[in-house]
Order: sequence, then structure tokens, then C-alpha cells
Amino acid sequence: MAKKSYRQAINEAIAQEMRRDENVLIWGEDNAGGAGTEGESDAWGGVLGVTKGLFPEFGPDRVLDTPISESAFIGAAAGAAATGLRPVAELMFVDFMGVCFDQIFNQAAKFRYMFGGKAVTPMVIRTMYGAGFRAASQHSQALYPVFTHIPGLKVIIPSSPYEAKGLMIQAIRDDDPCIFFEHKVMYDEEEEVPDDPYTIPFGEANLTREGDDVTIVAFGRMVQMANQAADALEKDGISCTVLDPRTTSPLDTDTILECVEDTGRLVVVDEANPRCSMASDISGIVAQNAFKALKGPIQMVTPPHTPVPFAPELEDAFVPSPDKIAAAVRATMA
Amino acid sequence: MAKKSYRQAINEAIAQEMRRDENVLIWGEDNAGGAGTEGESDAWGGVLGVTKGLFPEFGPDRVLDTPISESAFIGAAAGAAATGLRPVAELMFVDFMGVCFDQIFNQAAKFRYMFGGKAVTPMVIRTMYGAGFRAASQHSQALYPVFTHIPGLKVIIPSSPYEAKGLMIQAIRDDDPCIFFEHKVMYDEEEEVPDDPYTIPFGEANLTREGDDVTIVAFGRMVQMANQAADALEKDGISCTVLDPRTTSPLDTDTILECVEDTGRLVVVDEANPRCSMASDISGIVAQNAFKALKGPIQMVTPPHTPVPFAPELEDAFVPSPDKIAAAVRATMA
Amino acid sequence: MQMNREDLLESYRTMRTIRDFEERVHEEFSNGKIPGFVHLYAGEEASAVGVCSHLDGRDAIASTHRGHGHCIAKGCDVRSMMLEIYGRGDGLCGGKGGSMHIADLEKGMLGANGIVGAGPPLICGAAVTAKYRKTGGVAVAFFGDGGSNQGTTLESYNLAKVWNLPVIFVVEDNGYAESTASTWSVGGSQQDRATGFGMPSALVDGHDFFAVHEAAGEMIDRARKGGGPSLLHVKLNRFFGHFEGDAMTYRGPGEIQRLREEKDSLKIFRARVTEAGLLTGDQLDEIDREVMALVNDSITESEAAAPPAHEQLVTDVYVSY
Amino acid sequence: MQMNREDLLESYRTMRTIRDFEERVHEEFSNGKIPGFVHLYAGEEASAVGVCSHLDGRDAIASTHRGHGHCIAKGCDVRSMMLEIYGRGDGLCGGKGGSMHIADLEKGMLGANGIVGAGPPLICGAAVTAKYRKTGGVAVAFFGDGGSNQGTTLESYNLAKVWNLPVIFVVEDNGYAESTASTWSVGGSQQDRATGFGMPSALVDGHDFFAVHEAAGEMIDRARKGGGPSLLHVKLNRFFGHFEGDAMTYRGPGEIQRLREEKDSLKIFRARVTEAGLLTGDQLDEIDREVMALVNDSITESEAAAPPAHEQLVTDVYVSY
Ligand SMILES: Cc1ncc(C[n+]2csc(CCOP(=O)(O)OP(=O)(O)O)c2C)c(N)n1
Ligand SMILES: Cc1ncc(C[n+]2csc(CCOP(=O)(O)OP(=O)(O)O)c2C)c(N)n1
Ligand SMILES: [Mg+2]
Ligand SMILES: [Mg+2]
Repeated sequence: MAKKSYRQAINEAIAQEMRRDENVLIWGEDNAGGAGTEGESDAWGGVLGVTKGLFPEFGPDRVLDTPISESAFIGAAAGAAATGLRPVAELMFVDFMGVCFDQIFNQAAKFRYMFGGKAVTPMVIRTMYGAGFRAASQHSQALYPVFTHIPGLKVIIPSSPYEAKGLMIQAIRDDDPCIFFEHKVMYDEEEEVPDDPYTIPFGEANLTREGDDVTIVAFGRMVQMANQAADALEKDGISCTVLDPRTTSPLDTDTILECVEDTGRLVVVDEANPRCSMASDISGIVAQNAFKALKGPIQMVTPPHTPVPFAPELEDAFVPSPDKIAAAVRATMA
Repeated sequence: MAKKSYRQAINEAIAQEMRRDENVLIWGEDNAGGAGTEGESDAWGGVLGVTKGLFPEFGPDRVLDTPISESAFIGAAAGAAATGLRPVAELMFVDFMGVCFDQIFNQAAKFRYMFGGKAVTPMVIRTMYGAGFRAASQHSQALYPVFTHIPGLKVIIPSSPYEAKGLMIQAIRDDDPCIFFEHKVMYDEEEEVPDDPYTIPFGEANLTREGDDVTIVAFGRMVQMANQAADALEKDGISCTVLDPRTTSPLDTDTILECVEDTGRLVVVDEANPRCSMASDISGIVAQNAFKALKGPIQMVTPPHTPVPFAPELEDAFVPSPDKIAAAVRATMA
Repeated sequence: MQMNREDLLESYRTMRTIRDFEERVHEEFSNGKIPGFVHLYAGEEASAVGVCSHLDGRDAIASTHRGHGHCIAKGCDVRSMMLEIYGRGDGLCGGKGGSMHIADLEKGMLGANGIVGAGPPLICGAAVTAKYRKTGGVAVAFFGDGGSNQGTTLESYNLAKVWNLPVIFVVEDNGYAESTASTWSVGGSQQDRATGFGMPSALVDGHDFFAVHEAAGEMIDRARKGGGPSLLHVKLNRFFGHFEGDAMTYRGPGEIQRLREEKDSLKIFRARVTEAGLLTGDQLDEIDREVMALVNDSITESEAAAPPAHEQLVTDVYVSY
Repeated sequence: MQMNREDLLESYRTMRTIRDFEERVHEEFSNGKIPGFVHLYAGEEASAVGVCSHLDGRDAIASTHRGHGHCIAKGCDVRSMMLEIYGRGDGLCGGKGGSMHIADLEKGMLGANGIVGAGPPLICGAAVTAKYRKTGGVAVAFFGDGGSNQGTTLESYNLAKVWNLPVIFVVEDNGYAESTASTWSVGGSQQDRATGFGMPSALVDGHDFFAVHEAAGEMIDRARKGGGPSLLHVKLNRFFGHFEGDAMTYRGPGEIQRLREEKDSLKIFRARVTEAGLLTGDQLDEIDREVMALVNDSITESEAAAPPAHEQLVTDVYVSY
């Protein structure tokens, strides 16, 4: 076991699954490093290098570059999955879903239901999300609430390198369309990641910290922010449970409700915009199903209802921070 | 004043605004009745006839047919609006957003913010939503939560012919991108609609019924379902407030909170799928901001987390009904 | 590709099955027995059958909202199809899909589709599977003149070309997209577009089964041999409205009657094979009787059949969840 | 379109401004002074200027992620642009847009764009406005070889044709989409695609200002007169990486150096106009000095400038809400 980055963990997961199952292919823009150039092969491995090294090992039949035609190649993933392959297609930034969403939400997501249970569509869409990269309004969105809204999709949001590897292997082995959200700011973060393949089941929340006073539910990069807030609050004698649902669909409602039953207080931390968000979603589920356990108002910590600004000072103010989370925790106890 | 259908009300609103302002143009598939055919002109007026009669009155410069190229013609609406026109473009069914969403959520919605407040994009996208038409999984979705999630968009969901006319005129006069949701099952519903133009402001909920025990918040076609439920409950001595927010973005949070403060109980009725829905959204806002007023759990009434089925028996079971709403009201009082 | 007598009888039977299926669905829709949006393929039979008669179990097709004909041509069971269109529990898709989503993956029929232009990307994926597995299989995307203007379709031309996929793009140009004429909505031409993306193409009379069959055969052959994608522009006509309920006031006076008289692919086929002495009128008449009986039985069965069980509302969303 | 001396000086000044702007942004990015994704236009100047030198206040352009050159060519203020790229409050977009969303609607610059292929649909709308108001204005969409494969772009070709809009589609083919070669990613050819949608087209050497200027002039002229859309395929090269930070290992050895020596549009322009005796080296040198000073001042100012006020985070989302 060695320290590996979030980027390496994802790359290793894909490589190990490709070795295990010849039906696993990957494609996306520059995934093979850039086709047809006179320079080095495997030059890029995706825009931020996540798939680098896969082309040399698995070759052009299994690692494909694509033109900038997301509808065609994301749809091709659905078509390939429905006919027996297990493609891992890359939608470079989730912000680009607007040019190919039909193939995801009306096609891949609905095949099984529309066809009366006769379709199996085992595909993974890898996609980058999140703010903090100074990438401005069209390269910094979260958008996972939009995918979570759609029946037929599974939505995975790994919060660390260890989580990323286990969840990616699970996603590739899963028989339903999976949208795998990679936070672009986390690629270089490292932690101990086992060398052997392992899976982390979907719909089982990870209790990253146990406490008595307040339950904090956070997603993806927000999990570490929540734990930083909890560290600070600890000093003031406020003890928090920090729950990482890992997947928003399926959602581990039971564990969330149990934790709220225990603590009586809930803060939800979501990097997505506030309206119809995961913060809303968890709040609604708890307000309907654990109301009697609630001792105080639920607090939702999200960015404002605005696009992601470019200026670093504004972007930093946009993203939820440990301070804002701590303030919300205090508000639930007021 | 005469009885007019939801379809006529929308048609009249557009016609009156086109007479008032020469900058208003409309386009969409078959909006002019079908271009280039040998048969009658103005043959169709949109797939369900909403724009019929506009082509003869306003002619080919202001009423345009389009190829089946939603990205191009919805994007053209954004480009025309940003350069001074006030287009009303039709996205026939909101289910088709997947082929053109980028032009809506990354372009039109974000221009003003990305460009530092210098852009004005006065466009209306008319679109059909909703189940009950036996139109199956790809022609029956609600999807307004997805649009509500996006900062920069205004989302309008008229619940009757009177509402439709006033809200459409408001939308055409509004300077921001507006998504106008027309429920396909309601087109033939009639009520008294004033002949003269009038507007209904956005972000001002309509208190369709006042009661003491429970507040029901419902959207679009669900407003009548909620009132039917309230009629039935009245007989059992349960009195409900039924609130129609009219627009999900902006949302009249104040009125919703006031009503909950009064009744202490909340039921939200949403025709969209449950996850990250308007039911979630309202529940979260209330659980955070009116918690102390709540006497019982919030109840969310939505379809299940499934696509819309074709078989009439299944589709009828999919859509929220007065019975289900009444049951939810009782549950909040249990 | 010479066709023997069995092939000819089979193709005629399939075309007749499509015709009768659609005529009867039209009748029963008018009788209020069939719910929803129903788009009929009558008049276009020679296209689906001319192409699909070359296909086998290795091959896949993607269809459109007007999908009944493609389903039948690719071998879907007529009874199960009718049950599906009636929304019955024993339907091909358990009654959950209906006319616009009828599909049979085991038969390589990737589905009718409610979204114009959605088929071409999917078929590129089916072609990747065939190419990767070296099955020699091909993938055929059927779409209309209207669908030829959807960006998803145009992107797929390029992807199929760049990835050198065994795809045949079949543009079924029936002159209209809903009420809009293809002469108005299609800039340039289908064949020039194919050239624009580096694909060979052909234009054929879609009322002539043999013309379609021959042109498609060449393209499928080339694709099976690794020669990449092609585009087939098929000119044809629909005998009914865009969907059931369409008054068709946008069509020229007498247009339908003229078409039924002069452009009926079944009449044309019959005349051709009988005059050439390849088949006899009696042989064809017998098929007509058998097919009519089959389709009528499917209607009778469908009317009596039960709707899906209530629990079916929430099943089949995921394989596991 | 003969160009007089002032026109030539103006065009040279604009090309030089773009070049210096990009060279300095490259430097300051390397110095860690500039945040975010920055895509530089150096090497492609003759395209933006060759086209935009025909445009005036009636006309609109839509750009891409590589938008600085188009902005400058359409008359955006260099100081405000640099402030924007630095994310300052006084930037052209208040610091909220940055390099990828730099825009100036008053100048008819509809924005750089973070979404490949997003410009063409928008430009169709700007063309509708010009056509409806009979201003004689045209709308120009600039996009790359990669963007030419995006369905939104291809749909726009057809819409512009069918609506007979005054649009010029300018494909700036610099040989790569990120690390992917256009020789690989573009099936068929840009000109054949134009033909496929019924548009006239031309292929020009994008290092030759005069070639671009002449070809664009014809197309713009035709569009102003109601002759509809055209496509201009401009072959050119970028001197820097896809974005700042790109090691460019996918490019051939010595490629950049060779390009800077042989394909520098500014050198080529200078040689042409001086040899023809249209302008003197001194005149051009003076412009070089002035431009360098202007760009350096904009950097100095930008480094010292203040970020947007905190409240700016939540303003400008709506006109009213
Ligand atoms: C993306 C999308 N846009 C619009 C529609 C509505 N619609 C359904 S069929 C149709 C016309 C299709 O015409 P064509 O492709 O020529 O096929 P045909 O009906 O003639 O067989 C339209 C506009 C749709 N289903 N999907
Ligand atoms: C829809 C979409 N897909 C992918 C990207 C990521 N991306 C940004 S620029 C680029 C390459 C564009 O190449 P080209 O159009 O040739 O323009 P160039 O960068 O060469 O100027 C890609 C793939 C994007 N921004 N938008
Ligand atoms: Mg058609
Ligand atoms: Mg390029």
C-alpha cells in the first residue's frame, strides 16, 4: 500500500478493470493522448492526465480518442453498453452536459424501464466538477443534483483517493449507467490507497466522524471541509458526526436518518447551487422522515444562487468553507 | 371577458404582445404551420396548435418555422435577445432539453453574470411538460427542477388559463431568460380570461384557498389536484391553505413561510420526480426557516423515482392524485 | 445479391405485415382503442425491408418515433408488438414503452425513439461493439429528413467516419417533418452532406424494394469488410399523417390518393415479381391472407389482454439499487 | 476591396496588438500572475483581423475559448481586457468572466465561450436581428477545427442556410483540438461540408492577411446583400500550447520554431507591404513601439488593480429578481 493521488487512484482503478475484463473500453477527448499528431503518443491522457498510460498498455482498440462531439460519443457509450461492452466514457467537464444530456437522461437512463426490464446498460461517464480552479462559470459547476433527479442514473461523488478507486471499480462492474464525478481540485490530493483492486458498495454512507451534537452530511470535496469545521468545533466542545453518502443515487437514507435520530440536528453541505439541490433533497427527506428527532432548524450550506465567478476572491467566497459550515452548526444549536 | 382555453390564453397573450412590440418574434418547429408545403399555410401552428393564427397575422418575418435543430434555434433566440429582439422560442416538449440545454443554461442564463452585468437577454422559451397524455417516458416529464436549479433562469408554471395569459405577457416583457412551462393536459381547460392584456408579477404566490390546519404548496397542474383534495378534506373538517407559487424561480419564499407560520403544517405537491425536486426545495427552505412553526413532519407528494410509463393504468398511478394529497395532509396531522 | 424465391416471398411477407399492421392500428386508433402518440410507417415498407433483409443476428438497427416497420423488418414478434402498442402487460416492453419506445435488444432492435436524432449516436456504439468483437456485424440508423438536421445525427456521421465504423445511415425522406417540407428544411442535400463527412452515398426510390435492397446491399457489404460508414438517401412517402389525428391539411389536394395509386411499394413489388415470373399472384395472395389473419389475431388478443400489474410502475428502473 | 494606407496601418496595429497582448499574457502567466485557463491566439492574428477589418458597428461576432484576438480585432479596449484576464473589478466583465468569457456586447463582441461550438447558434440569432431590422449587418462565428465537429455548429450551418441569414462561419483550423490533430478528427473536409449544407466556401492561408481579407470580403459582401451564409476555412497555426501550461509534447520536434520563422503573419505582412512600397519599415516600427507600450501599461495597471468588491459575487445574475 502506498500513497496515491486522486488522479492515480482513478487511473489505477480503470487499468485494473481493463486487465480484468476485456469488455471495458474507454474513450473521450484526448483520452489516448491525442490522435494523429506527429509528436509523442500518449501525450495527454485526458486534459488533466487521468487516463495517461492506458493507451500504451491497452492500445487503440480499447483506448479511443474522440472528436469534440459529445452527443455522438456519449451516445455511443450507451449503444455499446446496450450491446454488451462496458464503456467508460469521459465527459471532460460536467458543465458540457448541455450538449449531450439527451443521450444520458432520455436514452441510457431510461432504456431499462422503457424496454420493460430487458435492457442492461453498464456504462460509466467520468466527468469533472467543482469550483476552486479559477475556471469560471462554464468549467466549475457541480450539477450532480440534475443527474440525481433522473431515475435510471447512479451518481457517484468520491471524496478522497481511497474512495475514488473503490467507487470507480464498483461503477465499472455495476450494470446500470453511472455518472462518476471527479473534483478537479482534488486530483493531486494523496492518501494511502491499496494496490489491489477493491470495491466500495453504492448507497452505503461513510461515517467519517462520529459525534453527539450535530450531524453534518457533505458530498465530495465538501467532506473534508466538513471535517475541518468539525475539528474547529471540537475545540469549543461541539461534537459532530460527518457523513459522506458517497453516492447521491442510490442514497443511504437509513444511515442519514439514524444519525439525525442520534444527534437531533442536521447540517447539509453541498457544493452545488442551492435550488433543488442535494442540500434541499436531504433536508426534505429528513423533514419528512425524522421530524420528531429534530431539535432545531436544518441548516443548508451551499454557494449562492449565482454562476461561478472568475475572480479568485469571488470564487473563494462562492464555495462553502469550514467557517461557513461551523457557523451553520452553531446556528442549529442556537 | 369570455371563457378561454389555456391554449387560447397563451396564443392571445403572444398575439397581443406582438401587436404591442415589433421586437417580439416567435419561432419553433411548425410554429408557422409548416414551411414549404403544397397544402394550406398555417396548417399546424405548433404541434398542438398553440401558435395557430399568428402566421397569418404577423407574417414570415415574425413567425418562423425551424428545422429540427434545437441547439441552433434556441441558441439563436439567446443571440437575438442579446442583440435587441425579444424572441419567444418553442422547445416543443421540455423532454427535448437534452439536445439544447447548453444554449439555455450556459449561454442565455449566464451572459449577464459572466459579462459583468452588461448583457440583457429578454427571451422566452415556451415548452410543454407533464404526464397524463399517454405520451410515455420521453414526452411526459416535468423537469422544471432542473431549470430552477440554474441561476440566471426564471421558471414559470401557469396553473390555469387566467394565470397563463398574465404570466406569458409578463414573461415576454421581462428582461431575463424565462422558461414557460405549459402542461399539455391543460390546453383545453377553460375559464374566464380578460380580453385586454394584463400581467401577473413573478415571485408572488397565489393564495388559491385559505385554511387553518395545513398549507399545501402545489405547482402547475397540481394546484387543481390540491384544491380537489382540499374540497374533500373540508368535509372532514380539515381546512387547508393552497398556495400556487406561480414561478419556482423567483420563488415567493415569504408567503410560503408566512402560511406555514399560520398553519404549522406543510404538504408540497410536485409533478416532477422526487429527488432534488421542488418538493425537496420547498421542504428544505421551510425546515431551515420556519422550523419552529412546524407542528408535524413535512409531507412531499411526488411521483415515484421512475420514468413515466406508457400504460394508462401505470401512468395514472404515477401522477400525484387528490387522494394521495389528502392522505399526505392527514399524515401531517397524525 | 441475387434473391431466391424464398427471399422474395419473405420480403413480401414482411412488407405486407408492416402494411397490414399499420392499417389496422390506424383503424383501432380511430376507434379509440389505442392510446398515445402513434406514428405509422405505411407507405415506407420498402425501405425498412429493403435494408433489413440483408441483416442477421450480428447486426443492430436504431429507429425513430415511426418505428413499427423497422421492428417488424428486424424480426420483432408482431403479437408482442401489438400488445405493447395497446399498453398491455405482455407487450414487448411490458406495456411501459408503447409505440414510441418499442424495442427488442435480443433481435438487435435498439428501439423506436421519442427523440429525433437520438438513434445515430446509439448506433455508433452498436457498431463499436461489432467492430471490437470482429463479428462482421453492421449497425443501421434509420431516421427521417427532419432527423437529418439534428446535430446528434450530423456528429454521428463524423464519429462513424473517424472511427471507421460499420454504420449505414438511412435517411428516410418522406417529404415532411410533421408539417414542414423537407424541400424547405434541408439545406444542401443529403448526398452532399455525406460527401462533406467523407462517406459514400446513394439516392434511391424508396417505393422500389429492389432499388433499396441493391443500394443497401453494397453499403452493408462494404461495412462488413471494414470499409466504414455510408449514407443512403431514400425518397419515399407516408400514407398517413405525421401521427394519428393529424388532419394533414399541409399536404397537397389528392396527394394521398395519388400516392396510394402510384407509389405503393407493395403493388410495385407484386407487379415486378409477377411480370418477371419470379412469383405467382396466388403465392402472394396466400401471404396476404396469412398476414391479415396474423394481424387481426394480434388485435383481438391485444384488446382482451390485461394491463401491466400495478407493481410494474416501480420495477425495471435499475438492475440493482 | 482595395485597402488604403490607413487601413493597412490599422490592420497591422491590430495584429501587432494581439501578438504583444498574447506574448505578455504568456509571460505573466508563467510568472504566476494570471489565474485560470488561458488560451492564446498568437500565430492566428491574420484570421481575426483579416475578417474583422471588414466589420463595423452593425456587425456581430461570436468567439471561442481562444478569444483575445477576436476581441481586439472587434475593437474591445485592451486595458479593460487585461484587467479582466487578471480578474480585476474594473475588467471588461467586472472580473466575473475572465479570459474564457470576455465579451463586449456594445462592440458587437458576443463573447469568448467556454463551450466548444456554442458560438454558431448565438451568431445565427445576431444575424436574425440584423436581417429583421434590415441593418445590412452580418454576423461572424469564429470556431476551431475541433468546434467544426460539434453538432451545434453543424446545425447552425443548416439553420443559417434555411433562414438565409447573413452569417459567415470561420473555421480557424490550427491543426489541433487540444492534443488531437484535425487531420484525424475532421471527416471529409470543411469545404465539402459547406457544400453539403448549400453554402459557398473558400480555403485560405491564415498566415496571409491579404488572402483572408479578400476571401472574407467577398463573403461579407454577399451576406450584406441578402446572399446568405458562407464558410471560410482558414488554415493557420498557434504558437503556444492549447492553454498555458501545455507542454505540447504532441507537436512535432521543432514545429514551433519553424512556424515562428516561416509562418509568422506579422513578418509576412511586413515583408509584403514594405516590398510593395505600401508602407515603410519605420511606420511599422513606430506602431510596434506604441503597441508594446500600450500592452505593457495594461499589465502594470492590471497588476496593481483591485479585485471585484465582495458584493459583486451576488450581483448581475438577473436584471430583476
Ligand atoms: C429532438 C426532438 N425535436 C422535436 C421532436 C418532435 N418531433 C417528433 S417527430 C418530428 C418530425 C420528424 O420528422 P422526420 O425526421 O422527417 O421523421 P418522419 O416523422 O417524417 O418519419 C418532430 C419534430 C422530437 N421528438 N425530438
Ligand atoms: C462542448 C465542449 N467540449 C469540450 C471542451 C473542452 N475543450 C476546450 S477547447 C478544446 C479544443 C478545441 O479545439 P478547436 O475547436 O480546434 O479550437 P482551438 O483550441 O484549436 O483554437 C476542447 C476539447 C469544451 N470546452 N466544450
Ligand atoms: Mg420526414
Ligand atoms: Mg484547433
